[in-house]
Parts: sequence; C-alpha cells; structure tokens
Amino acid sequence: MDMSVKKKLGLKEKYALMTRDLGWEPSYEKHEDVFPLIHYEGLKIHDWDKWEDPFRLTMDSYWKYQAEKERKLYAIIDAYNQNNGHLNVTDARYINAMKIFLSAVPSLEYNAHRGFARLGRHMAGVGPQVACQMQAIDELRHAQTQIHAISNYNRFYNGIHDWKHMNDRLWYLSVPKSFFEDACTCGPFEYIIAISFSFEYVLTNLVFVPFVSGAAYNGDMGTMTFGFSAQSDEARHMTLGLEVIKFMLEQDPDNLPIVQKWIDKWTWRGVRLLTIVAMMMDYMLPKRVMSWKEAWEIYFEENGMSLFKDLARYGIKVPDCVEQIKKEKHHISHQAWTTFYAAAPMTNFHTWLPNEDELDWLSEKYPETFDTYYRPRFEFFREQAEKGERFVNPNLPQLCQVCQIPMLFTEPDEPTQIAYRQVEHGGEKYHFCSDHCQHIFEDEPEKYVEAWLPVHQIMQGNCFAEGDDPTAPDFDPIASVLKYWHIVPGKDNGDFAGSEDEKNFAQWRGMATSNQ
Amino acid sequence: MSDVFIALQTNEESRYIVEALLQDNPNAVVDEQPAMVKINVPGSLVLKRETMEEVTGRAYDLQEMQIHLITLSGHVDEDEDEFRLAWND
Amino acid sequence: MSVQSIRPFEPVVKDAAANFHGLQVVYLCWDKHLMFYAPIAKMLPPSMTFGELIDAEITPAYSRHPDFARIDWSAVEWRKDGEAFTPALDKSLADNGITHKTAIHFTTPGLDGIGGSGF
Amino acid sequence: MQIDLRTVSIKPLRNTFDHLARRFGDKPASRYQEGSYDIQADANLQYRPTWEPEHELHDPGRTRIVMADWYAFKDPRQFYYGTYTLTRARQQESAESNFDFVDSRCLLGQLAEEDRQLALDVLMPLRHAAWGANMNNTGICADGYGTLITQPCMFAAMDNLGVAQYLTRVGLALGDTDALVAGREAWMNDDAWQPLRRLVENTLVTRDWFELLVAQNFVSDGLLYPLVYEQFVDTKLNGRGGAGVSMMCAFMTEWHGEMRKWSDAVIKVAAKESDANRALLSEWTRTWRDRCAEALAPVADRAFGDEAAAILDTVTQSFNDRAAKLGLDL
Repeated sequence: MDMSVKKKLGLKEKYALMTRDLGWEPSYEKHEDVFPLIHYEGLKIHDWDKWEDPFRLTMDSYWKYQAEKERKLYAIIDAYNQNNGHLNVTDARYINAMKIFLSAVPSLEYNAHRGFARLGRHMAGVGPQVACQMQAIDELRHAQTQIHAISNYNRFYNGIHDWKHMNDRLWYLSVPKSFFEDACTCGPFEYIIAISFSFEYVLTNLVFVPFVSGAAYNGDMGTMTFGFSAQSDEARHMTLGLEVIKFMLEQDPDNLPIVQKWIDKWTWRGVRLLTIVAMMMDYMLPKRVMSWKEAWEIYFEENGMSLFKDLARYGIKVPDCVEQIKKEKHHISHQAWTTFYAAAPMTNFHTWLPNEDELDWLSEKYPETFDTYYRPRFEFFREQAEKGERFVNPNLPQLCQVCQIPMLFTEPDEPTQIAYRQVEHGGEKYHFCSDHCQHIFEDEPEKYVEAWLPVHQIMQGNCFAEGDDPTAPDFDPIASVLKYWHIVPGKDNGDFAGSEDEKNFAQWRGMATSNQ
Repeated sequence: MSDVFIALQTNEESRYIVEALLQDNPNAVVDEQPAMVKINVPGSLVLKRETMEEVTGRAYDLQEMQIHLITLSGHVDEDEDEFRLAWND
Repeated sequence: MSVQSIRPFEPVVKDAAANFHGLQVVYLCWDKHLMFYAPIAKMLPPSMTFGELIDAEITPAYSRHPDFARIDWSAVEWRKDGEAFTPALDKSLADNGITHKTAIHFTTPGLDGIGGSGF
Repeated sequence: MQIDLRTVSIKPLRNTFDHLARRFGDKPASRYQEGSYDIQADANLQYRPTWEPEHELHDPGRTRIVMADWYAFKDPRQFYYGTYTLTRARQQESAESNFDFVDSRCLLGQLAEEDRQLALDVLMPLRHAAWGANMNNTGICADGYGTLITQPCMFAAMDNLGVAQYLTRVGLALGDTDALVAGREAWMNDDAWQPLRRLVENTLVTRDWFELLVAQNFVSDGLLYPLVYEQFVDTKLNGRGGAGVSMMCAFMTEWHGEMRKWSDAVIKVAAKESDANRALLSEWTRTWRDRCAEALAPVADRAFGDEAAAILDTVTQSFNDRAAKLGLDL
C-alpha cells in the first residue's frame, strides 16, 4: 500500500479526530439519562461542537510534557530537602506562610480535581469533557506536589503535623473549605464559571505569580518550583476558563444574565478568600516582592479589566463588587493580620509584630491608610507585649454566613466601622460581612442555611475532643476544642518569638554555619 | 488597547523563548521578576515556530513552551506554526 | 425554592435555635473598638438579665480595652438588629426581645477607641 | 547566604504527618502515601450537592458496597500523579518508536488487503468503546469515595482516552480518515456492533459507581482486551503479516496487563471485607459478564470467523478462573 498518497492532517484536524470524533449520540439510552446534569441550571446549549480547545493536547503529548515537568519538579524538591534547603530561607517566620498554604491549598486543589472529574463526565460534548478531564488530573497533581514539597517542613517545624484533619475542622480553614465545597455542590456550568473563569482566570495569578515569586525571593526553592510548575498547568486551565465563558455566551443570549450572576458571585467569593493571601504577601514574606495592593492593581485592575473589556461585546459587565474591592485593597491585609495576631492561641501557625523596617515598608506601600489606621494598632500591641501583657482577643468571633470569615471587614467608606448586614429567612436571622455576601445568600438561602460555621458548631458541642465530657466540673471548652483540632497550644501557635520553631531554626542554622 | 502577557520561569530554555518573542514582537516589554520573566505586548502577541527554530538551532514544537510557562492572558490560538495571544476589544 | 437543584430538597438549618441546648446565640459588638476585630458570639440563656449580660459577658469580653473602665453606662447607645433600643437591665434577654442570633451593637459616646482611632 | 551543609545532620521532629503515622506508625512515608491517604474531605461537609441533594458531597452511600475503611484499596502499582505520568511517558516513548519503526520499515505493507480491512473493521469501532470507558472512569472518580480508589480511575480514564487516540493513529496509518468514518458508521449502524454499543450505553447510565467499576474495568476490559488485543491482534493478525499492527497496539496489551493487577486488588479487597460485598460483587460480575460475552459475540465472529465461539469461550473461561481466584462465586 502506498502511504504517501495520504493527505497530511493539520494540528486542528488531527485533534478533532482524536477528541470530538470519539463521541456519539446515544440511542439505546436517552441523552438526558446519559447526561442528567446539564439542564437544571437553566443554561441553554445548542451545539456542543462549537467548543474549541485552543491547546489541543493529545494524551501522548500530555504524558510527555507533564512527565518532563514532574522530573524537574521532584529533582529540585529532592535536592532542596537533601540539602536542608529550609535553613536557607530568609528567616524562619517565612515558614508560617507555608503552614497556611499546606493547611488550606492542597484541599482546594483536591476538590478541584474531583469537581472537574464530575464535569469531565457530565459535560455533553467531547471537547469540554477532555479539557475538564485534563484539568481534573492536573489538579490532583497540584494537590500532591504541594503536599510533597511542603512535607519536609513538617518534619522540622510545628503546626502542620495533621493538616488534613485541621482542614476539615479548624475555624479559619472553613473559609477555603466552604469556598470549594460551595463550588463543588453547584451544577456543572456554575462550577466551571466559578473555578475556571472567576477563580482561575481572574484571581489565581494573584496567588501563584507574585506570592510564589516572593517564595523564590525568600529562598524557598521547593515552593517556587511547585508553584510555577502548577501555574504552567494553570495557563491551560485559564484558557479553558476564557473558552467556556465565550462558549456559553455565544450559545444563547438567554445565558447572559445567568452567567453574569455567577461571575458576580464568584468574583466576590474569590476575593474574600484571597484576603489571607493578601496578608501572607504583606506580612509573612520577610523579603517582599510587591505589596498586595500592587499585585491587585497589576493582576486584577489591569489584566482583569482587559478581560472584561474583551467580554463587553457579549454584554458582560464588570462585577459590582469591584468598586468595593478597589477601596478594600488598602485595608484587608492589615485587618487580617491584626485578626490573626489577636487570635494567635486559636491558630496553627505563629504570628508576630512587624519590625520597624517592615512598618516603614507598609507605610510606603499603603500611604493612604497604614499610618492613620494600622500603625497605631501595632504600636499598641508592641507596647502591651513589652509590658508582658501580649494582647489576645479572648472572644469567639461572629462569622459571615457566606464567606465564613470573622466579621472583621469595615464599611468601604468608613474604615473604623465594622460592616454588618442582616436578613431574616424562614424565621431565622442571618448575618453578613458585606452587601455582596448578603446578596449571595438571598439568591440561594436554601444552600447557605446549611453552612457549617465553626463558631456555632463549637457552641453546639460538636467540636470537643473525643472522650471529653462537657458536663464535667473541670471541663475547659477551649482546651477541648484545641484538642479536637489536634493543636498543641504554645507549640503550634502563639508568638513566633520564643517559639520552638524559632529556637530550632537558629540552632540548626548555627550548626550549619559554625563548628559548634 | 489592553496588553496581553505571557510569563515564563527563568531558565535556559525560556531565554530562547524571550529572545524569539522579542524578535516576533518588536513592541514587547520585558518585566523581570524573581525567578520569572513577564512579557507584555499591547493588543496581541505571536511566537513563531520558525523564529524559535532559528534561535534554538533545532526543530521546535510550540507545545514545548508549556513546560516553562507560568501564566498568560488573552485568547490563545495555536497551530503548528504560530502561538498567538490576543484581545478582541 | 430559589436554589437551582436537580430535585427539590428540605434544607437543614444547621444553626437552628433548637441545636443550642436551650441556650441562644447572641452577638455583641462594641462599635469603634476594632482591637477585638469582629463582633463576638456568645451562647446565653434567654433568662439572663440584660444587667447580667453587661456584668458577666460584656465586661470580661472587653475590659482589656483602656476605654472600658471609662464607660458611662447610662450614656451608652444600644442597637438591636440594627434598630436603636433601650434595654431594661433587670429584664431577661427574652423580655428585651433578644432572640436567637440577635446582634447587639453599642456605642460609647466620647469613647471611640485609642486616640479616637476606632481601635 | 551560602551555607555549607555537608556538616549538618539535624534530627527531624517527626517523620511524617499524623494521619499517616496513625495508619503506618511514625516512620517516613512514601510519596504515594502522602499524596493519597485521607486527602479527600471526610468531615463537616458544608452544603447539599444541587446535582444530588440526597447525598453529601463526598459520600460513601453512592454505592451498595460497604467498607469499614475506604483506604483499604491500596494500588499495587502505587501510582500517584508523578509515578503515573512518568510510567506513561516511558510507554509513550516506546509507542512512538514503534509507530516510527512500523512507518519507516513499511511494516504495514506485509499485510494482505483483506487482513488490513479486517484489522480496521475490528479495531476502528473500538475508538468509541474506549471513549465510553473514559467517561465511565471519569464518572467513577467523581462519585467514588476515598482517593485510593478514585485516583486510579482518573488515571484509567486518561489511559482510555490514550487508547482511543492510539487507535485513531492506527486507523490513519492503516487507512485514512475514511477508515475512521467507516468505523464510526459501523459503531452506529452495523448490526455486529450494536450489542456492544448498547452495552456501553447501559454502563453510561449505571449509577452505582462500584458496580460501574466492576462492569467497566473488571468485566468489560477483562473480556475485551484479551479477545481483541491478545487473540486477534497479537495472535491472529501477527500470524498473518500483521506485526506492524501488533507493534502499534503494544500499549494496549501492556496496559491491560498492568490494569489487571489493580482491578484484581480492588475486587479482592472488597470481596474479603464482607459476605454481603462478595455476594454483590459476584452478582454484578455474573450479570455483566453474560451481557458482555453476548455483546462481544458478533465482534468475535467478524474477527475470528469459524473459530469465534471457541476463542470467546477460552477468554470467558479464563476470566471466570480469574474471578474465582479473587473470591467471587460466579
């Protein structure tokens, strides 16, 4: 047979044969039984074949390129661990940022993995199915590489010895947990807008680019490597995010208001979630690359806005919440760090007061707010600490019913007044940190009445250590809750100064640089 | 006109990609950050296989670039010969 | 129901009053005193008097603040779920209309945090 | 600061994470263990899934199989993303050189026209069956409980897609896009393929994910791969000048050999857990085996002509033996 007569197929044609051409219209079973999840959200899709995956990776290239990434990644992690690279970080305070990272992020990635698997099965076109499947397996990669990269820190530092147990229980970790469980319990179209578009395209650059670049700047090769390596997959995922939104909007004009509602909701949910990243960037990187505000301006206000300008031709509007975020960017990192500082006995990482140099950097980066509102707070805390009366807020906070963050945010135009919103539903009162969280609740109250709010769960008696008797005369509820979280007070949390982490790091670094 | 951008890990391979990008996009602006390099271009950006092959001196599959990619913004359009990023505004 | 669901379901209100063993959640916030970063949550018997609320709950919660000792309690302005109200100190929370998940906010005129900074 | 670390030997505070120490003792954990055990959320789940409000987001109640510990399903290959991807990349490299070798030596030219057509007739519709398998495994990963059993299904799904794509390349090498069109036409309309298509569509609406795992990865693969790749490609075609096809399908044979180890381990562990599980697994296996053997009969007829019944019988018998060894009563 003469092979040379065959026509050479282009990348696009070949890719179509390798994906779209594999599917078929079922006739022995009903289409709606094979794909039961695609109608109830009210989205209208007329032609699944209109989906175009711009990256066109077939499995052979996928395995090849991903294996190369994995080889590089693990070679660096191994070398970093073998050489006790953790002793090379600028200062051991930095490691606390990694504790938050491990406690919060791999579980998000993991849920993304399972969520995209659901879409990989239930989207009714091969194009989006394959794109979602690749993302599903990539997200598993991210969860695993993060655990592997940070695992070595656990061997030498406290607080993350039981990260997964804490992720399902510890109060502040209900914020990321509820974010992703909210997305994963949505229908497939809302899920993909929430994660691929709002989270991946609009927001994750803020986590993975400036923060990870910051990790590199602080000598953490391991984190830099898994962070950037994950982000190279994200570039594909973000493209999926943009593709999916175009696809939905082009399929039917009726989809616009639904999609807009989801964008509004998930941009806000995501921004609230990133509060902790803002704090990590401004307070937890001893050497700083850029402030949260600067990162926000570059990656959201410039890049994000180009995206919305591009989508304007479909009728998509910039979410209303963006106005509020513009105001809050001057505040949230400071509000979050002072909160964690005051809640130190209830966390799984160490906190500290910024030193003079750091205070000056913050003043310079936040000229409109820092000296007026936040520097005096740190000065007060320092004064108290120097007197031997380190400030701790002894109270359990009220949480927002939707984002689950303590109600610590202030009114957008009044930074000394806590913002509180309230509605009644089904005879019960519900409280929110903002108009946007309130609107999310009002849109789907049946969903959010089921929120697992850690403070209320503690009060109901659902968060005491197994075997502890709350009716016993010497019962100490806070001690029992810490035990339930698997947190050892003082060792896993509290001030960095004087901690076992600080002592060990100094000693080990001393061993590494002297003959002692 | 909005910028599109592409960010790459700083390493030997991406040096070539940056070089090719600068050749293919004369108005590109390079922004060096710790461990990464970001290239911003107004409106649209192109990376040509031909340029990469010239710069690296070997056959080049544009999908190889993904190994070094950190992030990007803009609509992606890729075939055997060109990788393009653009906004439609 | 307004949530888009493939099949209807009966939502379980996780924080229904009945789940708190005869007690009720009450939120307290001393406005303009952000040292305490957020309103606080307390679980209290509905029979507790408002006077007891001040002495047994508000006082230990906030006494650390330098402003606290200087509060003139007769001048305090109270709000209940956003509405101004005057509590009867000798009456129970229930009789003061404070039910499960009521938010009580109070301001202390002249005392707006350290140096008037709201902190 | 440049630190000379050769002199430093510091003693770690702990060897591994507590959840692994509770399972395996306080010793260094493998990357498979760290990346797999207990990492799915299993407490305090937040909201009701709108796509299935009857269950929680991660819920062991989506199957009738009951396990005291869902992390009993250790993957004998210990695949996590890294090891999985590296293994497949190596196989891909060898597949690539096989395709090159077949092409450069014009090996397909040794095949007679009727055998070339036969190869296309038998293999091309299977692209679509592989896509069905992909959807099933992706769905099992979504619905299953515990990473130890869900992650191998995600890997299997990607493998199923890989198989469909290798078959597409085989089709393009043996014929042209017309060969793929003809294969699709047969899958949709040819009587010989309708029982198999019906079976695949039945699996797509099977809601108990463990039953689906049994139907797809244990029974269907357990009959189809030996029949098509061992008996038809590697034995029959290979004996008739089809070494080139055999080389291009090497991934499938090797892959099935590897997957068997995993699916056997899954069945064995689940069956050993309780008599109720064993009865259920036996029932599922029996039902799906009978349906699958029936669906493969016309395919076998096309592939083997007069010998079809005997070959299908051998394959089924050896599957029965395999099931019996795992503790099932068929």
